[in-house]
Amino acid sequence: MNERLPTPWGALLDREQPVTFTFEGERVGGYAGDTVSSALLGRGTWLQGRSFKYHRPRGPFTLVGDDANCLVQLPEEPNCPAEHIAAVAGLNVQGQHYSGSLKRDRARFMERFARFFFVGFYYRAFYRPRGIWDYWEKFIRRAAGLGSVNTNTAHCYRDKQYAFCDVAVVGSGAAGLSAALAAADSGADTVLIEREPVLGGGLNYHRFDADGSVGSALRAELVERAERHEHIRVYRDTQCTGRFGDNLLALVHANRLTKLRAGRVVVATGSIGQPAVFRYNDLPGITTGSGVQRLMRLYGVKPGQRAVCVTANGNGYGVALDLADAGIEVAAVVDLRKRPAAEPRADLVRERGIAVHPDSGIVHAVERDQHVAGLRVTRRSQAERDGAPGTDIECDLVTVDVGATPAISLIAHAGGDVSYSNETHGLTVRELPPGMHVAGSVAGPCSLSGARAEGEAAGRAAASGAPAALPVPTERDGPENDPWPIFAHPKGKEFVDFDEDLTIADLRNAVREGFDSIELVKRFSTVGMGPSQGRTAAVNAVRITADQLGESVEGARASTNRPPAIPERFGHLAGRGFDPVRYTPMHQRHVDAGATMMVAGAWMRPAYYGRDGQAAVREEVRAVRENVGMIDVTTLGGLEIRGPDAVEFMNRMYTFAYRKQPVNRSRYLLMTDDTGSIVDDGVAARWADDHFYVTATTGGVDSVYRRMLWWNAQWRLDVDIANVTGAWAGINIAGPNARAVIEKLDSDIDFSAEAFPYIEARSGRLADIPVRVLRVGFVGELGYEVHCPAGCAEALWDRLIEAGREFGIRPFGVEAQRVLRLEKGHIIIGQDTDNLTHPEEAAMGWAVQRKKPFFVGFPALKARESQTLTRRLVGFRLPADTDPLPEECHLVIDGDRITGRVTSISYSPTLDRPIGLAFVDPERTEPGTPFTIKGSGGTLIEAEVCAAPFYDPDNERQNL
Amino acid sequence: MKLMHCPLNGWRNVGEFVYGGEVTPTPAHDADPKAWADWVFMEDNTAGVVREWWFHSPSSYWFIAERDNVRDVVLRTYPPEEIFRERVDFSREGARNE
Amino acid sequence: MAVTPEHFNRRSFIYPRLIAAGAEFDEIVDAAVAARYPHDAPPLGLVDLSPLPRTGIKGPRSLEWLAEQGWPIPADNNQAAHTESGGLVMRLGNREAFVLPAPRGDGEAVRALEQSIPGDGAWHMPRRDSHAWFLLRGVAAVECMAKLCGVDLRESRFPRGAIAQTSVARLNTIVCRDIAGATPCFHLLADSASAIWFWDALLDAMQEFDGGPLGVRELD
Amino acid sequence: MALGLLKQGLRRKYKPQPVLPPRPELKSSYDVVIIGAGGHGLATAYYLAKEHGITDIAVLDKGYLAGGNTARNTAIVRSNYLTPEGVRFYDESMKLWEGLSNEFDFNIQFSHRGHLTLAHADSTLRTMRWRAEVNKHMGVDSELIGPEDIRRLCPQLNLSEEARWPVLGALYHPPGSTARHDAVAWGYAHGAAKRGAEIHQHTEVTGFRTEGDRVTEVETNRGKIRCGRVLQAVAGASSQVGAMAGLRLPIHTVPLQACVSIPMMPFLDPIIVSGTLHTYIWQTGRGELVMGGSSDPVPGYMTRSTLDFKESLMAHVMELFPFLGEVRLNRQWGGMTDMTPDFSPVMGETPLTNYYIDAGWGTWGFKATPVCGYRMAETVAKGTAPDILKPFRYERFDTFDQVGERGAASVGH
Repeated sequence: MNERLPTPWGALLDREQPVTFTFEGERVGGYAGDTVSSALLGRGTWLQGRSFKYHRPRGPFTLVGDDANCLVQLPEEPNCPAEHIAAVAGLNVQGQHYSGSLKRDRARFMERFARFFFVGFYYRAFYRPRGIWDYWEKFIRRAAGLGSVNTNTAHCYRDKQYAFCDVAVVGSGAAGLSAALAAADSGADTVLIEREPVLGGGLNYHRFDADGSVGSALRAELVERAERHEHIRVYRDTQCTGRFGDNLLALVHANRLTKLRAGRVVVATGSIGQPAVFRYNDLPGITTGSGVQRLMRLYGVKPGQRAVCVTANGNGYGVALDLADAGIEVAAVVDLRKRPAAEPRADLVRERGIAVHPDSGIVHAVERDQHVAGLRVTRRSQAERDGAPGTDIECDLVTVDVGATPAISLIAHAGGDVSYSNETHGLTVRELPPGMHVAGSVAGPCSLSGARAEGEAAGRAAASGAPAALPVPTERDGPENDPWPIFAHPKGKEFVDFDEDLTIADLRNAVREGFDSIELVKRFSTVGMGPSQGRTAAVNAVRITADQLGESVEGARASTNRPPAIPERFGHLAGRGFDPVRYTPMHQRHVDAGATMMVAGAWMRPAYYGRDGQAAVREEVRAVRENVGMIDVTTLGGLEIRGPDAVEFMNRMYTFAYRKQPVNRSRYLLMTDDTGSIVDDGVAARWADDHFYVTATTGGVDSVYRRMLWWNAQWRLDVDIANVTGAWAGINIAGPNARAVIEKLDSDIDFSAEAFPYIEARSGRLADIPVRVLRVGFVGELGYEVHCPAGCAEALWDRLIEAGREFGIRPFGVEAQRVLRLEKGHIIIGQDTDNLTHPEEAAMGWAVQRKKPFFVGFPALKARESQTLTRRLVGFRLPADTDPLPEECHLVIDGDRITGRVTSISYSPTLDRPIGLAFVDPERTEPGTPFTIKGSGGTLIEAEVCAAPFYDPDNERQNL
Repeated sequence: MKLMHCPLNGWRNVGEFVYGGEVTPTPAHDADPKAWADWVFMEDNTAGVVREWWFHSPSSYWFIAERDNVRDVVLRTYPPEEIFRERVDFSREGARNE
Repeated sequence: MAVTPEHFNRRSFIYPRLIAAGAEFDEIVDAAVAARYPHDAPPLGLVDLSPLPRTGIKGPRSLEWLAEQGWPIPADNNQAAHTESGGLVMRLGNREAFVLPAPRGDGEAVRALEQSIPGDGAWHMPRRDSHAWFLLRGVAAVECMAKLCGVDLRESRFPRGAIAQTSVARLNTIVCRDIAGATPCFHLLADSASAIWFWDALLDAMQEFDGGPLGVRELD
Repeated sequence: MALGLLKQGLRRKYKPQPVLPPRPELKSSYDVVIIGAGGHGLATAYYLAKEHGITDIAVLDKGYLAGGNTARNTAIVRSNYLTPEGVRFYDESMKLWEGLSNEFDFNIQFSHRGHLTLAHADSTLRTMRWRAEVNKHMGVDSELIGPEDIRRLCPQLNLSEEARWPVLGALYHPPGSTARHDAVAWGYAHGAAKRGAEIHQHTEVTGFRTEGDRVTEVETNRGKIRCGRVLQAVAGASSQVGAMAGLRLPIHTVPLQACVSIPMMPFLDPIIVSGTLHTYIWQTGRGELVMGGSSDPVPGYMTRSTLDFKESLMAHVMELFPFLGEVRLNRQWGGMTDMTPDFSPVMGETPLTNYYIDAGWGTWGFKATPVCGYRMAETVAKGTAPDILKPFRYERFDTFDQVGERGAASVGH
């Protein structure tokens, strides 16, 4: 059990506030400020995860969540990076992806069969005999997975917010801070984004110089200024997960997704420490140097008793010094370089008598109790031989500083060009996307002073809108990358990709299988496809692939880096999930009347009143036929067509002719699209020579309106087109007693049959409410469609219900209306037609005026009507005792041939038998002609074509 | 989200807009069906700078945008009047019979 | 006797919500407007002005005609101008204007204007029925709107009298920053049929700022 | 048991069994030049060699092998289309799919998951019954089912009647499957190359030489190739390649995006699709959720990712599965789809007598890969398209004779 290091180690810890949580059922103590990972390491628990394929023990590597070694399970959340979860009291953390316990994972036996799990093994088996895969897959699926989802988790509450700034700086290390300050000093409205709880990045833990004072001094100065600056807004604890079009940055923090629109972006995201690839390089206790520094400086964790620092640059020496300062024995610094450059930190290491092994290679690591127990090092040239002579160094901690890869996600999202450079020996930004600047080690190895200078330059440029410039690698003298920190072992198990348990051999074999580019190697081997998306694997994979191909690695690309830069919760992206609902002004009345509501596009409409649909519909239909009923038709679209060219415009948009339509008269409307297919219908009431009021279908009105505006943007007719759908509510009152009811209300409109006959239209006042009244016959009874201002509609509804009470007026819903109109043989666009139905097919030829020079769809119609008709809509009836009834969209067949389908069908209470509309063979539309419907379960049902309307064929009732 | 520039409302999230297709001259109203078929169905589908119809939904405003659909950059937007200057008239013959 | 919405032919699109929130109503012009609520005025308030008169004029002669009637015409599209009594003339385009009275001001004048719209190039738009009218007022108004709207509404970018025809909580909305008053204040005009949904979405977004419904009487 | 594993595993040294052929030299002439080394192009080469004995084939691709939509699609296979011609065509594809692993001797992981298309409105229910009835009539297993059956097949789905878009029913298509998309292309590449076809990656077509109504030469960045017959199968780039051959196509190119979560223990067996919510989702054998929706609202030749795609998709996914809020999204990507006005492909002959086209695959090209290769091979070999392709002929648009797939809007995945 390690103890925590004393202050000033552990800068983030509040030691006054101990916290306890459980991990794998054991109580774990830590402090406020700890992460789950650091608290566990604080008590010496390195084993925090299991690998995907072999279930090898894994511990933290980068300690910033760039690797996916330590994904843990929370009760409601799988796959949480333990380094990112704050240790809070009562937290219940479990390991994941094991059978048994994290410590004793029975599934580790898989590793012993590693030889059978060669790269792409699943392509080579489980398919013979045919169909056997269905069997094997069950087992493979069982072995899959990592964390588990709790399907009882309730929908979370998370929200979103937009934010705006001139300059956004991502990353608050020396480069980022300098950039933000420079931008803000030149007056730019600046946002500074840091994923950690504190600003400073590497300044918080990195040892830049021998005595380790430079970083903290600089941090104090820069952070204090940034936090006080009037032009800087700071987002701490915030992950910038993506850069999208026109510099929209996705910022994830706490329970919110902030969408930041930035004029310019300065990327100062630094770099990610890379592993050295050697046998058992994945053991817990082997970690990046910066990881260990973070552990000690930020979390006061004593990471081990005896350490070996593997390095290929000066940083490893800095780590060694930090470890020594913290009282940890440093057994050796193992330097991969032949002649390590002179370096103050290295000199001090030697002064302190720490053994340094230059020109070294690594043979393997030693495992004991699922932790690193030692390292065998040897001359670099010897390293790749099994049992190569070498020094075995006992240790329980190995730090790795063999190079870093720039954190280029945001640059890649924006389309920047990144490829391998033999100058920096790593992936390097070659070309910046517009509106984006870089500073610091994201642009390649970089010194502290370099980072500051670049930050200031980038910040100033971003603020002034000057073009972005890429720093020149050679002028930056940063910690060098080792070109080949890879030590193959005859027995393998040198892991390139920790997520996928992929070794050097796996990648080389993928190439030997013919996958001759990194993209193909990735797809075959799955390298870089795991939770860490290759952040700690890509560079070595590129090196190995190029080497196996015998190609130069210069200019080689890793597979495309795509959002998110770090995994994002679904809930953050979903937010409140806005999805507007439209209610008519009478909605409350429908609900009070016990209506069963249905979704109609964006609207809610009463399907019928009550719960028993069949009975309700029957009653509602009877009410309309024998007495009087009332339906809310507010959802109908409404358009005003006004101006000298109103008629001309109507004639161009609709198939009918309107020039001779009298004022105060309404007329049917049919609209076709460019292909001559029916897209909408309705009624046009003409209020004046230059004024039409047009209805459109509930679902169609928006596109009809858009299309009208589009056409007239080209025609330039003198007409104004206005969508007044929401403004006018509608009530259709119908039935023999409709007039009696409506006449009970005061009105300046004469509703008598003589004064206001069928198809006429009037505007005036009803019950002191301005109204437009259309006598239409959709349901085939004496009826008035009353349109009134939405704000007054509920009042009018109330008044009509009142007036109708003595007649027993009854509100009716969409279902009853469908039956009523079917009895009249009226079609519903979208139900009795589909997206390709033209008027002749729908037996609507009568609604097409062919003498007009043009209407939208006319040319197509001419072409289509010149071809033989393949289907035609007819009315049909069935014997009264037909049971079960065919349903809408059951097929009309002629032998094996599909000749059509039922588009509408229902039992007609009025006619006391089933009736419907159907597409049939155009040769067989004579009334009385029998045809066959293929009903439920394939039963064949004989139907008989008959003329529509089925009810009141002479339309006497609607003319009353 | 990308930004689109509306001549009436300025720069807005592209989500406020509806794409309306390439700007192509409509055939004469009495052109033969084949000409109309080509206009309705066939497209240049240019990869590069294209001239397109766009509709700003909150203000119901159609305009024309020149966009590089490879680099995904809006180059220029303007009102349709810049292209459609004249009122379009069809022959009156037949009108009297309506 | 207390004023209730159902006394009037014209009713707010969301009056059941207002009653549920315990609103007390005033009669203004020809409808009941929520005047105050049982609780103290919240720091961020949402006012329902939907029952108040307002109108629109559309067509080639709209602005010209409006000017002839002596109403102020904003210099540019998407700008609003003050009327003497504190109402707003919002210019939505070269052919379209939207006229709002001051909440407790010249409702009758706007009604009169509506009655006199001539047609013939200056057509009437039934804005009182097509659009619900809410007022969002409070220091946090801008930050709250940023949760629902993608337009930068900070005063430096969106000064008083500025108009955005945009999308708020996925709803086409006219946003106008009020001209008078010290506290930030936005007029929100959106589809009346979606008013209930809009009201709820706004209150939901206002929660973190201790927002809530506010009455017209609590405005001044 | 898994013999393949034993054989390889028990060897002292790993013995590669190359899947993809080494890169060949480009010859100056081929009987058949296929432009596009995606699933369709490779499958055509495979069946040309296998079924028609034509092996002097060059398959050209400007990028790496199967790196276009083959690499980016979400691998769903189904045949529950709306029109008889569509159903017949995709059903033949389904039959070929079933045998591919064994034909290739390479496991493409063709996995029977069952396919549920949800209905949230009665109009959708109606359309689904239409699809179901046509399918059944054509012998394809489809059924319209109610909430109770849905609950049985996918208990995790939110079936609350209080939902903003309550689930009223679903079109259930038991044969609905998924496959390892890359593996399909590799299998075809392997089989085609084994029989003599050459695959030339990073070989971009820059133009054609034509004499009269024949294409005589294909010009590439690696030189000119004389050709007997030419097939273009280039998805998002169809219009560009077509234009070089003088063809104007009824196609516009639209980005389509998809995304994938971090692996989780499998909890979702069937493929779930909701047209109304523009959402489809299924879980891979690795445990990842693969999710996508409708095409981008902005057409063009971009494969960039957008935030609004993820935002609305995740909101809708959580409408269906409210408990996924804490699950993490790992990667999103985009492809370019070649959309036609009638949601149906353009296949077969062109005005050029030796130039054939396979385009307009929009968002449903993957599931047609086998039948497309099989029938396009037949077309190229015989010089005329078989009846099963006739409905998809290029000229149909001249007479406004669209295929009825658009008859009822349906999400094309």
